[in-house]
Amino acid sequence: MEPITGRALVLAASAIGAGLAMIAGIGPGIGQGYAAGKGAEGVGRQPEAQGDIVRTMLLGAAVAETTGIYGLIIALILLFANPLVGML
Amino acid sequence: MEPITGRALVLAASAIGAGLAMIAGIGPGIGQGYAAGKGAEGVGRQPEAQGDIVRTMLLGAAVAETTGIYGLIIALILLFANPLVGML
Amino acid sequence: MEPITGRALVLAASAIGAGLAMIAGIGPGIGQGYAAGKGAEGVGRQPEAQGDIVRTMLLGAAVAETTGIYGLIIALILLFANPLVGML
Amino acid sequence: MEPITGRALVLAASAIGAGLAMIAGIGPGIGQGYAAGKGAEGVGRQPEAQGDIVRTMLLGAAVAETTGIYGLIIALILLFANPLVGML
Amino acid sequence: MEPITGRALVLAASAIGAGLAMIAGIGPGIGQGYAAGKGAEGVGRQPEAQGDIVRTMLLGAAVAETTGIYGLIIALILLFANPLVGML
Amino acid sequence: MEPITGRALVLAASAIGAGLAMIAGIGPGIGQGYAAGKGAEGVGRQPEAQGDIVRTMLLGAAVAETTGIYGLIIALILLFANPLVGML
Amino acid sequence: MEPITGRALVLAASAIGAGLAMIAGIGPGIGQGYAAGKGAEGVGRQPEAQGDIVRTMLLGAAVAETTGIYGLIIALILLFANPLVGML
Amino acid sequence: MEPITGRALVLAASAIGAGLAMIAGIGPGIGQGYAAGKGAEGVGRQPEAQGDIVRTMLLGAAVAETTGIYGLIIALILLFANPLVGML
Amino acid sequence: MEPITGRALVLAASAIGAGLAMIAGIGPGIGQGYAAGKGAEGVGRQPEAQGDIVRTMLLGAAVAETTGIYGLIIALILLFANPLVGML
Amino acid sequence: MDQSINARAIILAASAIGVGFAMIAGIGPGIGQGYAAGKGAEAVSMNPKSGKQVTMIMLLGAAVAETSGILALVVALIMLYANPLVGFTTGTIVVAASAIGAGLAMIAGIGPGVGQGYAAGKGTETVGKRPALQGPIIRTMFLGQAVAQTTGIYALIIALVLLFANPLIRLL
Ligand code: NA
Ligand code: NA
Ligand code: NA
Ligand code: NA
Ligand code: NA
Ligand code: NA
Ligand code: NA
Ligand code: NA
Ligand code: NA
Ligand code: NA
Repeated sequence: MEPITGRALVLAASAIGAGLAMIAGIGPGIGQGYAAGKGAEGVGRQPEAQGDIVRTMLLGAAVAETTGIYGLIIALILLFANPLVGML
Repeated sequence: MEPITGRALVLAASAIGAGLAMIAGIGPGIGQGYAAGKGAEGVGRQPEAQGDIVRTMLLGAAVAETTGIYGLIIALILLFANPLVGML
Repeated sequence: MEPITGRALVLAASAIGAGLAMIAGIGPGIGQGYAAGKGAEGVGRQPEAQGDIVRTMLLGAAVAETTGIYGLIIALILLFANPLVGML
Repeated sequence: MEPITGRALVLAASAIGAGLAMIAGIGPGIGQGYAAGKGAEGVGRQPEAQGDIVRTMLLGAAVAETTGIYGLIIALILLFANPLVGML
Repeated sequence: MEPITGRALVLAASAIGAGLAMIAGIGPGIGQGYAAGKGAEGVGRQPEAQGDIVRTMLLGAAVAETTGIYGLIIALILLFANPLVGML
Repeated sequence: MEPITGRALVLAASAIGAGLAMIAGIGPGIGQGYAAGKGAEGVGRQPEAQGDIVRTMLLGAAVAETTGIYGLIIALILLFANPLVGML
Repeated sequence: MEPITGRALVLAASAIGAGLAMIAGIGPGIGQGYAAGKGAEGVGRQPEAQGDIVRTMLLGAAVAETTGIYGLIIALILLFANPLVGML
Repeated sequence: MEPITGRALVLAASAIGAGLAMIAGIGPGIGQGYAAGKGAEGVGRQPEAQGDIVRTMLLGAAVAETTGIYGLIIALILLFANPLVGML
Repeated sequence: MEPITGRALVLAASAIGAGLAMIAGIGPGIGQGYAAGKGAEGVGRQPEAQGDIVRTMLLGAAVAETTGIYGLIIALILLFANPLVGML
Repeated sequence: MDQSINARAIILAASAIGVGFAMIAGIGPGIGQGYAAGKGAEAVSMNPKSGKQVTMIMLLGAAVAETSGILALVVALIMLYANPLVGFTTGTIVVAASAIGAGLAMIAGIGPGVGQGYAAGKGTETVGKRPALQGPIIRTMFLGQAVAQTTGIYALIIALVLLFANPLIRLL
């Protein structure tokens, strides 16, 4: 049975780092929800502009998604393509 | 009785990482709730536009859900398909 | 005092992970409360639309609940169907 | 089999540091989502000004992205071009 | 093979400190996004004042960036010009 | 090669303390961004008062910067003029 | 060369405590920035009341600064007049 | 030279506890800043009621200060009149 | 000279627990400050209703204080009437 | 007195930290009830005649928003004065971690506290504007507040499971 190695320590820290990185997702969740609310309000007031409103909402929400994706990418790198264990 | 192995350390850190990843869920919860409130407000003001309002609210809320799902996926990977223990 | 085993370490980390996962519940609590406030406001303004307002509020609040449920599920898995101890 | 070395400790801490740095992404996510909501609202009210509104929204959102990028860069440095292990 | 030295401990803590410092970026992200939303709204309402609105938005956003830059500078110092290892 | 000394422990903790101190920067970032948004809105509405609006915005933002500067100063003291290692 | 002493442990914890205390600065940063935004808005609307508006804004901001100062004082005590090491 | 004693451990934890207690100061900072902004707005609108507005703002801000003071008191107790070391 | 005892460990953890409990004070600080702002605004609007407005503000603020008091009480118990060391 | 660091000491130390975490839930009611207070003051300024009615709605809504703070306090007091975990002599690290996990879980209470307080404020504001509609407004407010409580209850259940019916200790 293996004892705790440096490799194990790095992998354990990577699991925690991956979890921390996901916390970034709080931001897009709040921001896009705000956009959803404003979009719903706008569509109720100007139904004739529904297309423009929804397009702008989705464009803005796509921009707001990026930092959540960054967090996901860092987590996936830590889990599936961990460059740190190669540096040991 | 087994001592603490590297494998145990990685699995323990994965449990904490999974918990941390779920914290992302704060975001969609706040955001979608905002959308719910704006949707309810809009439906009260323009009942004739209820279909459009609710559809836009749900579309925007679906977009706002994604980072919460990312967090859930990372947690499920850590718990059920942990790639880190395979790297030991 | 007994020494710490790998199994104990994983279970201990699971208890902390379960606690962390519940923190996600901050989001739905804030968001749904916002919806509740907007619903109450709407009912006061357009009492004749009360049915539509409350239905939209509850639909939106149900959507906002999901990430809180995700956190609960991860916590329940960690506590009652812990897959990590099986990987030791 | 290697024991825990100083190198391993630095790399483990780098994994956690990378995860922490991503948390900065909460900010742009919220801020850009706010801009998305205001943009959608504005486009609904002044469809003739859609070009100006969307351009201003995107310009402002680009400015709001920077600190999320800073966090990403620090995380990528820690993972792929770690200067700390060279200082050992 | 080197054991864990004081130098390694300081460098490991520097990795975590650098990650923590980046969290400051939440602030400018939210604030500048707010400015972006208000700028987009203003441009939609007073297209003739677009120049003044965008200039004020960018001036204010530049002021709001500073603490994010401070965090970045501290992180870069910890990673690339670490004064603490020289004090050992 | 040096083992972990008390000096190393204090310097390691100083790196983390410096990172924590920078988190204060969230505040000025949000606050000054709010001021930027309100300034941009005001300039759009009352272009003739642009000078007064921008001056008040900058004065208020300068006041809002202070606690971010305090955090920076404490971090710089910990990194470059650490009084704690002198107390060992 | 000195080993880790109780004195070193207290000083290390003081570095972290000083960093934590600075986090209080988030509050005044947000609050005073809000006041700056409201002040700028008010000055744009009632330029003739500029003196009163700015005076009230600065008075209120001074009150909002106090807890940031408290945090700074505690940090400075921990760093420069540490009473804890005297209790060892 | 003293090794790490129980007394040192309690004093070290007190330094961290003091730092944590100061974080309470975020609240009064935000809240009093909001009051400052509303006070400035109110004074601009009703200059004739300036006395009443400022008095109410300051009274409310005094109430909002208390929890920041509680945090300061707990920190000062931990630093200067630590009851825990007496219980050893 | 005493070694680290179980008693010391409990007292050290109590210092950290007391600090954490004070963080609750963020809430009343924000909430009461909001009330202060709304009170000041209201008094400006209806100076003749000043008595009622201030009374409502103070009553509501008293209700909002309770959880800050809970945190303070728990901290004081941990520091001055620690029931945990009695259970050792 | 046993001077060594034993199981009991580790569990009690972890409980002290768990208690601190649990109290952080108090952020929520503080923000929420303060919002309600502000809306109450505003409603009185808009319609001074409705002062009594508005104040009653504010207090009712704020009472609901207190729930998470009380639940956190109760969990903290249980850990301080009736700690069910101190009896365990095996699996010390699991028991200690459970005390911390229980405290962390209670932090979820921030959400319901803020949200229900917001609803209380909006209910207060609306009743001030339309006193005749007090019944439907309050009913909607309470319904929404009940929905907003659920994640706080989930957290309480997890905390109580960790304290009183810990399944992890049985897995040792
Ligand atoms: Na983005
Ligand atoms: Na999303
Ligand atoms: Na959801
Ligand atoms: Na930026
Ligand atoms: Na700044
Ligand atoms: Na300031
Ligand atoms: Na203050
Ligand atoms: Na208070
Ligand atoms: Na309360
Ligand atoms: Na709920």
